[in-house]
Amino acid sequence: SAAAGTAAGLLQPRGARAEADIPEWTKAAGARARGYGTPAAAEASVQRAIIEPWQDVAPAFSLSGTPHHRLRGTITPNGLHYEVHHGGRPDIDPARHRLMIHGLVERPLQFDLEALERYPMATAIHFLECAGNSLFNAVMPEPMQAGCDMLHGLVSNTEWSGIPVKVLMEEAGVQPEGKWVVAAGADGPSLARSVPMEKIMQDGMLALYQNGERIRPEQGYPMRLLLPGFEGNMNIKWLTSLWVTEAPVHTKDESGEYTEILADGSSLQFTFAMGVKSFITHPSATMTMSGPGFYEISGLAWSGAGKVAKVEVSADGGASWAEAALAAPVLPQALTRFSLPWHWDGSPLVLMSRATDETGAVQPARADWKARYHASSFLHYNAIQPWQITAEGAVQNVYL
Amino acid sequence: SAAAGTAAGLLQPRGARAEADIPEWTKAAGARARGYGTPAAAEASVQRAIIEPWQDVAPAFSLSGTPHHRLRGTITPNGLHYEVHHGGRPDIDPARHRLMIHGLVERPLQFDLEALERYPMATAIHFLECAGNSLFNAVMPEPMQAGCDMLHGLVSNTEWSGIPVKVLMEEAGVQPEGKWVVAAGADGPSLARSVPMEKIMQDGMLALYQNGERIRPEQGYPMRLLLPGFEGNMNIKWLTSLWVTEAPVHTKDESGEYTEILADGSSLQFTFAMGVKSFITHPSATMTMSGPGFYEISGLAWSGAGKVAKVEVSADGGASWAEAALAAPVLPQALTRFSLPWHWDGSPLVLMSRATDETGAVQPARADWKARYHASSFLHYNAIQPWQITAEGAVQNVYL
Amino acid sequence: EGPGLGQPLETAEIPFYATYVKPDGTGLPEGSGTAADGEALYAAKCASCHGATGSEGPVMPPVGPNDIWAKPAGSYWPYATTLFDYIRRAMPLEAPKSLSDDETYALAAYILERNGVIDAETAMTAETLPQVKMPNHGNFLDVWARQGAKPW
Amino acid sequence: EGPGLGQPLETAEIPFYATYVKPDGTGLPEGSGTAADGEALYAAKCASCHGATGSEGPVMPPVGPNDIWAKPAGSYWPYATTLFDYIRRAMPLEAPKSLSDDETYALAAYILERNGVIDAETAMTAETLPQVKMPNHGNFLDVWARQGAKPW
Ligand code: HEC
Ligand code: HEC
Ligand SMILES: [Ca+2]
Ligand SMILES: [Ca+2]
Ligand SMILES: [Ca+2]
Ligand SMILES: [Ca+2]
Ligand SMILES: [Ca+2]
Ligand SMILES: [Ca+2]
Ligand SMILES: [Co+2]
Ligand SMILES: [Co+2]
Repeated sequence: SAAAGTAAGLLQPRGARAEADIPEWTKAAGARARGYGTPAAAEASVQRAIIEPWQDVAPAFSLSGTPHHRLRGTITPNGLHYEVHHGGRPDIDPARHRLMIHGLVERPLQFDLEALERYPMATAIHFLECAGNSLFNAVMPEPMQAGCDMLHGLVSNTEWSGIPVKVLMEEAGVQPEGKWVVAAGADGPSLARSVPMEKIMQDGMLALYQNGERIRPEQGYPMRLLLPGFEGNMNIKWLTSLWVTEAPVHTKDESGEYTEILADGSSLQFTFAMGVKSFITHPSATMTMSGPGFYEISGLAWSGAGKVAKVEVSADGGASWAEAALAAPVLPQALTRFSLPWHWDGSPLVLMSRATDETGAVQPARADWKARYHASSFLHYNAIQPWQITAEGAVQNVYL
Repeated sequence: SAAAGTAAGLLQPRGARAEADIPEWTKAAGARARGYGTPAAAEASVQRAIIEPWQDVAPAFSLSGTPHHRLRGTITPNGLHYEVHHGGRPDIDPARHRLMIHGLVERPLQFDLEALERYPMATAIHFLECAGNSLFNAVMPEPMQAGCDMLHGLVSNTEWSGIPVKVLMEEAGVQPEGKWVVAAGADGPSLARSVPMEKIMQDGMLALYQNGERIRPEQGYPMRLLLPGFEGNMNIKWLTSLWVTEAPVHTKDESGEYTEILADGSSLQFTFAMGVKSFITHPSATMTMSGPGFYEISGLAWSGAGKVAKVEVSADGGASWAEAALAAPVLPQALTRFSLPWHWDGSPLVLMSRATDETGAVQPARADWKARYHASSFLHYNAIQPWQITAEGAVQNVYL
Repeated sequence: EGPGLGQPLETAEIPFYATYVKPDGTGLPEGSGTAADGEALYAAKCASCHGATGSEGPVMPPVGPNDIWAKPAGSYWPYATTLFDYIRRAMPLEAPKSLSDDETYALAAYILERNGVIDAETAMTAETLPQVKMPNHGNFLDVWARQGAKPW
Repeated sequence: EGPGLGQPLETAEIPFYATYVKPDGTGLPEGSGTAADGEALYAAKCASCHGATGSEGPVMPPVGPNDIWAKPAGSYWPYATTLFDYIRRAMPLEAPKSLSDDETYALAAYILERNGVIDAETAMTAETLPQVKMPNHGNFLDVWARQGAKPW
């Protein structure tokens, strides 16, 4: 079937071969397959942002935030999932770790990892958000100029697999008076929280795997409690004990650190689920616009109460709003990517996003959020994030 | 509210404090937060299985398989996504990498990464499967005793984010005669495949991110072509050129390596989509049952033609079948986790799974698959995987 | 539904940090300590993080409130029992679970006394600690009881 | 819809491996080579992987078929043009794109001759290579043309 062409037709000078740049990696064999991969060396700056409030005296109390402005999609890779360590990341020998179930149960039990591997497992994609996420916006008098890693990095989203805690509770046999479960970790401070039995039995998971592989040390290796939608602190890492009680026991974190003082001086306790929230990742603070023209506005939205129903975007500081597209599948208690095509004409303006969840809850403006709480309060901050774009194209954090 | 108890009531000896084991990591502060995490040291053996068919003379031709028997859920972590390198993994400078679009287009164009970051992006979870996945079962006269990493590891599942190729093609302006696109990589062999324009415009993605972060070097950093459901080889890694042509150009891979010889000696060419398939990961070959009793049978199913509709499991070598549960959400061209509770009475038997996709296609038995192909053929092998459980509890690969 | 592979857990195998002292004092051990007992201990083991007298910080000063921390453990928390349990399980940060029960009572007493919640002479014990009336007790709204999982 | 940030691509900026020689010979450069020219080259640069005479392997012997490889490039492939393009862009594995056009024609000729597809004297050129009748040509079913994306 080879039609003989004219010499002129066939032999067009392929001058490009000489003139085109052929990079050296296209002229050599590359490296062999490897057992476990790592990111490209050129991406080494894509790291979690580390926050150590008392670095000099208490370095083990340390946090790190997911660099959402460097990421796309909705899944957080395991290496970049946020961390909050109240007493540092313990180095646990999985062969010696055990999960105890005791208290108001018929049969106090303990489980090692080998036994747990035999249990039925469930899988679900869920966000985790620290109750203190976005704290700088909540309390700093002037907006901090930093990236989404510092400003909103204490939320991440992964696929969790593990055993429904219900299965283990039923094996132990919960007594009728057993209405709460005090979960405790095997870290230095033995971090403990009281969790309603209702939540434990509804969708509490003993998570053993994250994004397919065994949970990373900073996420609670070899096991953590997962309570979809509830503040990160309750999702006890390095979980070693589930103690069934008739009432909450008022652990340290539910007595002070994870309570919120309201404007009138009274406090909220047992605030568990995270509210509806969103922020734009592209563009976002610390970025510079590369000139007028087309941009896709893209960001993340979520709610502890269920699915995101709607995300609206404003490019005029809130005067008008347009509905963004949500990337399928929209899952409950999971980060949802929204996007909207946009043309920037080069003039200064303020971009912002406002999420509504399936219960109808809507993100508040910062002023409305602040009005509800004591000036020192910074937990469960879910106000709208405005980004100001200057005429020079700088993207900056602002309060409206 | 503190009711004064009797001394006896309050002061119950907490002997446990003395006698219970308190591991050393519960008595110390742990490590600080870090920029990028890695798996626990105790999980160091969870690695991809490396396959180097010509290790002595051609080590750059190397593959590695995802250890599905060590994983749960459906997302593959980036470090464990399978690799197939025809000429090794190139070390690309992203600042010098470019994507060219040329041939039958109105405006031949080139894009650098900086420009591409401005484009609209889509996000989707998809499997990638090498056409040669499960090759040992296809061609070995006796079933190889190895784990799911070696036997079925050349399939993985991640969340991909990137630019719909359609957007870039429309910018270049495809001429009416432009019916195919020859995609080429920047690796040493400049691996090239002819792709129908129809597929490119339907759901072809220029993938830049994987599980949220920039694509890893072994997955095509800084960019790859993603063609949901199509054999892995066509999803060109290190993509540098999309050349629009009127017809396929019969590249090396579509001339021999990725064609299949049938039983009658004729061959199939341009076999693109992967067929419906499944295998049980728990239990699976190389494992040992830990005694009779309850087990959850769990595994993975997928189809290049769309969603998995049904997975049936047999625990008696195919005499009877029960329908497994599918973990939500069931997504098109994505790994789907199935599971089924099961009681093993300790007697020898054969477990197997059989998937049906939304088009009605069903996994064949091995004998039926073999009957269709030449004895040397091993591509697109999607036969049912039987695992034999011996009376001793050994789980072994068998042919039925 | 499950494989039933849990092993029996004897009471003696349960470490103290797998439980928590309850507001009514259940779980408190024998022992006692006064603020005076606690003062030197606090200076030696706690002051480096929480401040010379407990109100200076930098870390969440347990004595206050002040501009550093609005929720000081010794006056904001609803129950004094939490102080005992938390100090025993978690503090000092670099050597948690190293304190004796007497030392823990003394440190709780010191913090409470510095907050003006108890006087200097009263020893904290399994009987006295649960009876301490915390000033902020009764000033909390239980959001779970009120509206369950609905975010505030 | 998009930002329109693509930069113009000049023909001179397109490297050869961004195209592919077509079955009708479009894209073949000037130059020529015979099987005799290719023999020594093959021995020096290819034999270590593909075998002393091309049928021994271990790597996918281009001469055959045999038990090692049922789809030898020099007789199974539908078009001889693919041999030129693939060798030029990809071989030898450790130094792809190092061969001259004449060398590439000679190696294609050597492989075709060893498969009995051409004779030893005929030089492969931009005119002769596309005219080589490959023995397996016509023995392929185009699955995409027949049923599109439906798996076989
Ligand atoms: C090396 C630093 C360090 C030392 C020493 C230390 N702490 Fe702490 N302490 C911390 C940190 C960090 C926290 C916060 C832990 C958390 O948020 O979970 C904390 C929290 C506390 C709290 C709770 C504060 C609140 O408002 O929630 C109390 C009470 C406390 N410590 C008491 C003590 C006592 C008593 C000692 C001495 C025996 C001590 N600490 C020694 C670092 C230290
Ligand atoms: C260091 C090892 C090595 C050397 C030297 C080498 N090759 Fe290869 N060759 C390979 C490998 C590996 C492949 C398979 C590549 C692939 O599958 O994409 C291959 C594939 C081929 C194929 C395609 C085989 C098929 O059936 O698909 C041809 C033709 C070929 N080589 C020709 C040559 C020629 C001509 C030379 C010398 C100029 C050469 N090779 C030198 C390793 C080598
Ligand atoms: Ca055991
Ligand atoms: Ca709370
Ligand atoms: Ca990952
Ligand atoms: Ca440029
Ligand atoms: Ca194929
Ligand atoms: Ca010549
Ligand atoms: Co938190
Ligand atoms: Co492949």
